[in-house]
Amino acid sequence: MSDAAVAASPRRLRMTVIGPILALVLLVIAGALMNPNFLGWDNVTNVLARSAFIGIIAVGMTFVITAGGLDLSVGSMAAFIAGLMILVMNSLIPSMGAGIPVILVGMAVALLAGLAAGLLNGILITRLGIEAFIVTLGSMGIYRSLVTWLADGGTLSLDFGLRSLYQPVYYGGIFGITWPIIVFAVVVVIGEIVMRSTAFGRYCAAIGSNEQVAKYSSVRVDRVRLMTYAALGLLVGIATIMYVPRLGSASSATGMLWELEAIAAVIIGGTVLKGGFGRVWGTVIGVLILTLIGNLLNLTDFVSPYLNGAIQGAIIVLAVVLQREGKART
Amino acid sequence: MSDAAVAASPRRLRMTVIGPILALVLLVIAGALMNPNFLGWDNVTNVLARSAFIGIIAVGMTFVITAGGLDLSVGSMAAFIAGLMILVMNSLIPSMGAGIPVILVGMAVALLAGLAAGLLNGILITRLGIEAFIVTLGSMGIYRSLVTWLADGGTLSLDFGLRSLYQPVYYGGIFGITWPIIVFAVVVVIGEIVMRSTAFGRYCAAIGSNEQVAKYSSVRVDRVRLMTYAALGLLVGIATIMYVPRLGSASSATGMLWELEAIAAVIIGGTVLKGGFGRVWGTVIGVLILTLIGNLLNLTDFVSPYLNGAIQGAIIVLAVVLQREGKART
Amino acid sequence: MGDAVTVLALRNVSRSFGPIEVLHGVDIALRPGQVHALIGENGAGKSTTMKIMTGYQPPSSGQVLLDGQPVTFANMGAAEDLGISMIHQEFNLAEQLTVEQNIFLGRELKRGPFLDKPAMRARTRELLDRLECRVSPDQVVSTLSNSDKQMVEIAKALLRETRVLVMDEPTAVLTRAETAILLRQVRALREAGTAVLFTSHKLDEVEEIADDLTIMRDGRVVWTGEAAQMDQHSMANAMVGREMSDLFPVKAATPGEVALEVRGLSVPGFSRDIGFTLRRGEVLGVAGLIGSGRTETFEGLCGLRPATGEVRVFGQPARIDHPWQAQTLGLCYLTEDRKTRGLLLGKGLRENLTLQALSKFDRGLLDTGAEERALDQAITDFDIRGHRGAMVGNLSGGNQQKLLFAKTMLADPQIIIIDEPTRGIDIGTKQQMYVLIRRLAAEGRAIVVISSEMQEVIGLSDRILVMRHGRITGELDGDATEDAIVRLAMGVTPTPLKEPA
Amino acid sequence: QDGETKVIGVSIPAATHGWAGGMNYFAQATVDRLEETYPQLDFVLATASDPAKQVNDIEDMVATRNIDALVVLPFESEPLTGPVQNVKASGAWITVVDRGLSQEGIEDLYVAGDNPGFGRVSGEFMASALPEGGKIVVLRGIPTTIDNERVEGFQAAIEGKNIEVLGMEHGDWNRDKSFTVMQDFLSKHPQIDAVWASDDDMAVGALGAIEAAGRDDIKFVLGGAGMKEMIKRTMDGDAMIPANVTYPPSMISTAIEITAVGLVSQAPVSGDFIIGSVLVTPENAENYYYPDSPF
Ligand SMILES: Nc1ncnc2c1ncn2[C@@H]1O[C@H](COP(=O)(O)OP(=O)(O)OP(=O)(O)O)[C@@H](O)[C@H]1O
Ligand SMILES: Nc1ncnc2c1ncn2[C@@H]1O[C@H](COP(=O)(O)OP(=O)(O)OP(=O)(O)O)[C@@H](O)[C@H]1O
Ligand SMILES: [Mg+2]
Ligand SMILES: [Mg+2]
Repeated sequence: MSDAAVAASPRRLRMTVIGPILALVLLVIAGALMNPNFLGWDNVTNVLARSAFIGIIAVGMTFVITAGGLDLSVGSMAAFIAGLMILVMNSLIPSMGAGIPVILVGMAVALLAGLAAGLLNGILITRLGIEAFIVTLGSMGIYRSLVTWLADGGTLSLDFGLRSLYQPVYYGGIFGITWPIIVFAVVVVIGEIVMRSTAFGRYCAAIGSNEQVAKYSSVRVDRVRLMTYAALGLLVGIATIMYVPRLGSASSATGMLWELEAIAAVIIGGTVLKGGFGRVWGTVIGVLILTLIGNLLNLTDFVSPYLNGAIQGAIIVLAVVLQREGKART
Repeated sequence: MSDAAVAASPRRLRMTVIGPILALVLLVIAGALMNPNFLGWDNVTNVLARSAFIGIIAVGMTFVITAGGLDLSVGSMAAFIAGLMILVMNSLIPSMGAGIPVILVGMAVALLAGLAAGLLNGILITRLGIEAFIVTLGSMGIYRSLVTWLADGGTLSLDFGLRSLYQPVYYGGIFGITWPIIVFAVVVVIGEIVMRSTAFGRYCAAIGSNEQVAKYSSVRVDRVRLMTYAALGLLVGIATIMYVPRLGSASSATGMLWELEAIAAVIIGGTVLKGGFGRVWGTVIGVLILTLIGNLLNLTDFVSPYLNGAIQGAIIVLAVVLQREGKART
Repeated sequence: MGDAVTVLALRNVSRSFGPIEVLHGVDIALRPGQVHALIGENGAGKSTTMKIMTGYQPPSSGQVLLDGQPVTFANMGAAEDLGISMIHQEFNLAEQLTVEQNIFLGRELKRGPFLDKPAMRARTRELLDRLECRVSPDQVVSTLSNSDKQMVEIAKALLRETRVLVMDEPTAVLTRAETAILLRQVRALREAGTAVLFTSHKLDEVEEIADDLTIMRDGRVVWTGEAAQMDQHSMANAMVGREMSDLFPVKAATPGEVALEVRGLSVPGFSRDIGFTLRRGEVLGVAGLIGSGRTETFEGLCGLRPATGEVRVFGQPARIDHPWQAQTLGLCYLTEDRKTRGLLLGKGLRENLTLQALSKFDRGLLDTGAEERALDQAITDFDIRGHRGAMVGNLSGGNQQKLLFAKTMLADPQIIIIDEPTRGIDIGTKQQMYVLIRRLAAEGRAIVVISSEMQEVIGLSDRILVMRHGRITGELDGDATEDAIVRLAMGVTPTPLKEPA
Repeated sequence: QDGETKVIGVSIPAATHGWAGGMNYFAQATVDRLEETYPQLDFVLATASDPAKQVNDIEDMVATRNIDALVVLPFESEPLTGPVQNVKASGAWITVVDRGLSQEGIEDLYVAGDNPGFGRVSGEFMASALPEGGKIVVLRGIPTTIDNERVEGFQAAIEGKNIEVLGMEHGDWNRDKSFTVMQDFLSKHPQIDAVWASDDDMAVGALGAIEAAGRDDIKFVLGGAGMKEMIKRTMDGDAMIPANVTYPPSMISTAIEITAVGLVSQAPVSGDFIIGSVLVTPENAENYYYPDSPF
């Protein structure tokens, strides 16, 4: 309660809101000073586009965490869906030809598989009442294995003809803004609206804050919780639809550690890990901070690349210190 | 409160206690049926000895999680300590000769480094009030980078002469029981006693179940919490002391994903991820289950090794389903 | 009380938790447009009865009758859909959500798929205004004081516009003025034909508002009938099953050395420039309205929140930044908020009892035998009733309060600050507590009692401090009148409980 | 033989990147094939995600499967040396693949690629393809000894050849990471003449980034390890992929096969088999193109 109590005081409220934004702004300024190309159109769109995968997933993760859950399986789920999608599309070419319809089927497969995988996690968690950590740790192993197995240990590659047809989904766009960025933006806007302005968003926070209270208020706790996992699964599907056209392949290395990145983004953004409070816009800032750190490290070469991870780690902690600054005093 | 009410019912209590043990017994029976050597002395000591690293760490993790914390940095902390230890020992050989004293210094370095690393995590978490997830995610990156940097991207190797002197710490023992097993057993027994029968254990559970209540009850919340991280760091140091003679080297791949395994073991053992209740003996069972799964998969070759991860994941979930069986009915 | 006009009733209801039966064949009937009071000792089964009537717990045997027909509630929302709602004894609010979000939880107003926030906010504002509660709809609940939380709970129930409203000790955390506001709302509901069931340990309120009355003891109904047939004294006797003597013990203070000296204590945001002196053997009452900052002031004094000022304990200047430092000096604060600050609801009695004084049982390893003996002692001393092996969350509210008291006393403090000592405690036990507090003073301890019950402050204290807006507005001696206190606390004449007709 | 079944343990790193995936595939395929051919042989195949797990696998093979021979591709040399030595002490035949142990004389058979050679051949090609010199960027693998040896070999080969290395970053033998790193290299450096991707997975990522950026200053990308798609492009004369440097994942097949033969026939098969890294050019690409392999 002390956290929450502090959270309400105006000063602290300001820091939790301004904190992540400030961290992001500082990173951008640092980047602009270190390299003139940093704020160039190309670099900006690159960074935004590559944020899109984790970003789309992290929006879903925001809901899961707000409702007091967790999902460790998203990275390997993405790999599995990508693998499945490629397999299905490749296998349809003989019968349907390498055209748009095949791609549409592939997309449908991705969405369905994502939804199914999310539902499966959700059902195990809500029906069997097992800790989300364990369920999704289990499914993380399962999906990772399945994709390795589908790829026979190697890499699943999309048929070359299909790939050039599909590529515009990653590289193309409208008004110079590429599709991943557009989709990411749409997901974020919808996510923010759902979190703020729908009953579902409120129920998530209520469940994460106090499940018992939610139950007493006739909130259908299990259903809401299930829906957070299903939505996350669906978003993983959407992220995968954007991911596959980029390099046209999937392997057991695909989506490695995405779960950690997504969770980190959510928490850097100010969502509370134990649930009860979440904000989608914060998550977006979190994702951008994480992506920017990598980008900055590549654009400069102050330090041994071996130490990149150390700098990354330090900046993540600092970014969060910024928003907690109020608390250190008490 | 209804959850809690269920928790108190004798039936449910029984399953949470028997559940993990049952899962372990089933695994052992499966193993014995599949391979007659499974219960052989060699295999049993192998399995126990290799459980020791994760096991020693997981005992510390049990306290951290019980007190409502989390530590993602243990794996890379172990790698870093191992690297540091090797560097120090190698550099002392010219002046001290390749003898026992050097090894003792190395051990002291490991313990001190572990304690310091744990304290650092703990101080950041308690003083700055940052989510443990973020702090330890940061330090995880930092230690992983540092060891890569120490090893110049390669592997740090212990001087060969020293290695043969040091090896008995892993391979030797008394009465045919090797040191790692002995140390693990001692750590477990102490851990169980501390958790059950000392003020410290009680305080951990109190803080994890309601920090506010603990504070109002004059518990020195920050100090207890800090001590859980420090103890975990120290235990990582101890685990590393056992680990270095086994492999004689450290690299950026050392201790990869140990954090996940340790946390999984703790939770499989019945400790609650959100804190407030922990049991050390459960953690031991969790560690043994995890190690045995790997061992079992090597005993047979029913399935493609690509699918090992899937089976592992499924068994983890099943092991937890066993203990939650009571809940599914309500 | 003819059956024909009964809305909601229990017929021969029993309820067991595990092997223990806590309700034995309870009958109770609510009539529309009538206020029914349910009273009884702590642990008598009032809350359990209410939960069964509102579908939060199923009966083990017997029937719930709605309009004369047996009903079973499929889930927790079911009763609400049938027009029955309940305010729980323990706060039932999601702490991280705002006031408005809590009030509308589960029944949000929508415009299309979206929430109609302006409408909800306006409605919340309106409800809070009706309750004369000044919190903002957008305030996060965790920042509210207990009484404001209670007002939010009440607002939440009022929103439901139900046929039957069940309130479990709604006034326990309210001051007199707020209680008056609440009772006004209850009267309005009665006019509108709502059946109201409520419990309280404040028998004056019961006498004031109840039309019907049911008294329970040990899980049985021992008396039921028209409230007018009983006065406070006979209610108390029926509840405790014996003749009640004077509620307050005689004040026999022989003030000793100065125990606590406070000068210029300020708790940023809550209180300023607090100063007083407290001697051994003395009971110092602290009165004030809700929001006068009493809790925060003394929390600040005990290192529970940031504070500045000069504090001397037994003559020695003391620096108290953490509660454990206060305890080392023999200074303990007993919280008013037993659920979120006082007790570990998911743990057993023993763990809770010894948490604050654990070092007493620490002989390297904890001496559980000694802990059990301490529990035995506490159960006798404080008359804690309930299953010994139960989780504290399953104890009745009053018994939780007694356990909290026992827990603090185990640390053997010399200076004890007790915030709302008898909140939710039945009249019989209250009497025991008063005796106990007096005895502690007689033993030479120094005691501060913060209370929103004027009679308690007056009946118990040797001296009374009155606070208003975070400042001490006056000091009175022990036989001050209620009127004098209220005058200092709000600068106006006291609010009568009775509505001017 | 006397009809007794002999057991061969095969311990390899898990398929965490393309090359390792190919190696896994070849190992599995070879095991399947040999089990058919030699009914008296039994195989245990274990894949490890880190050195410690690999040591566990090897211990298990000894303790529970009584292996007669061990084929091991060490995750790292140092940590595996002791454990493999213990296996040797139990009397089993030892075949070490690709990464030599840190102590001489443990293995009976050594089958390996040549990492410094891989770097050298790459460097020599780079120097010859940029006779005027030029600016290049380098994508490195996961920080390991292998990667260090390759990079050192490469640097030695371009020494004094007027080739400026603008930047080196770790692409971790991973397509996605390399894509990102290459994008950032492109933002940072307005003029890049060539890329040494040092691995075909990383080359795929780098090519994706270059293509997306529409940059035409980069003359070529040199990968390595001989992924079939890349060999195919070299074979077809793709100017962006003028060459490749072999580091065949199929070396594991060779190792398993020779070990099996040795165990079944008692033929003298011990010794060192170093499979040199060869420069693949459009002229000879056909010889290195295996369309059925997954890699
Ligand atoms: N979930 C539960 N599990 C076990 N025992 C319970 C549970 N809930 C209530 N009890 C027991 O039932 C008895 C009646 O409790 P109840 O809460 O109804 O008392 P009450 O009359 O409301 O008392 P108070 O005035 O203190 O609030 C108590 O002994 C309590 O310990
Ligand atoms: N930051 C704040 N902004 C506005 N109001 C506040 C703030 N902090 C506290 N309050 C109000 O100040 C009051 C402080 O209550 P406090 O608990 O100190 O009163 P009290 O005199 O102890 O009364 P009681 O214990 O009976 O609730 C509460 O009504 C609370 O709503
Ligand atoms: Mg009650
Ligand atoms: Mg108060």
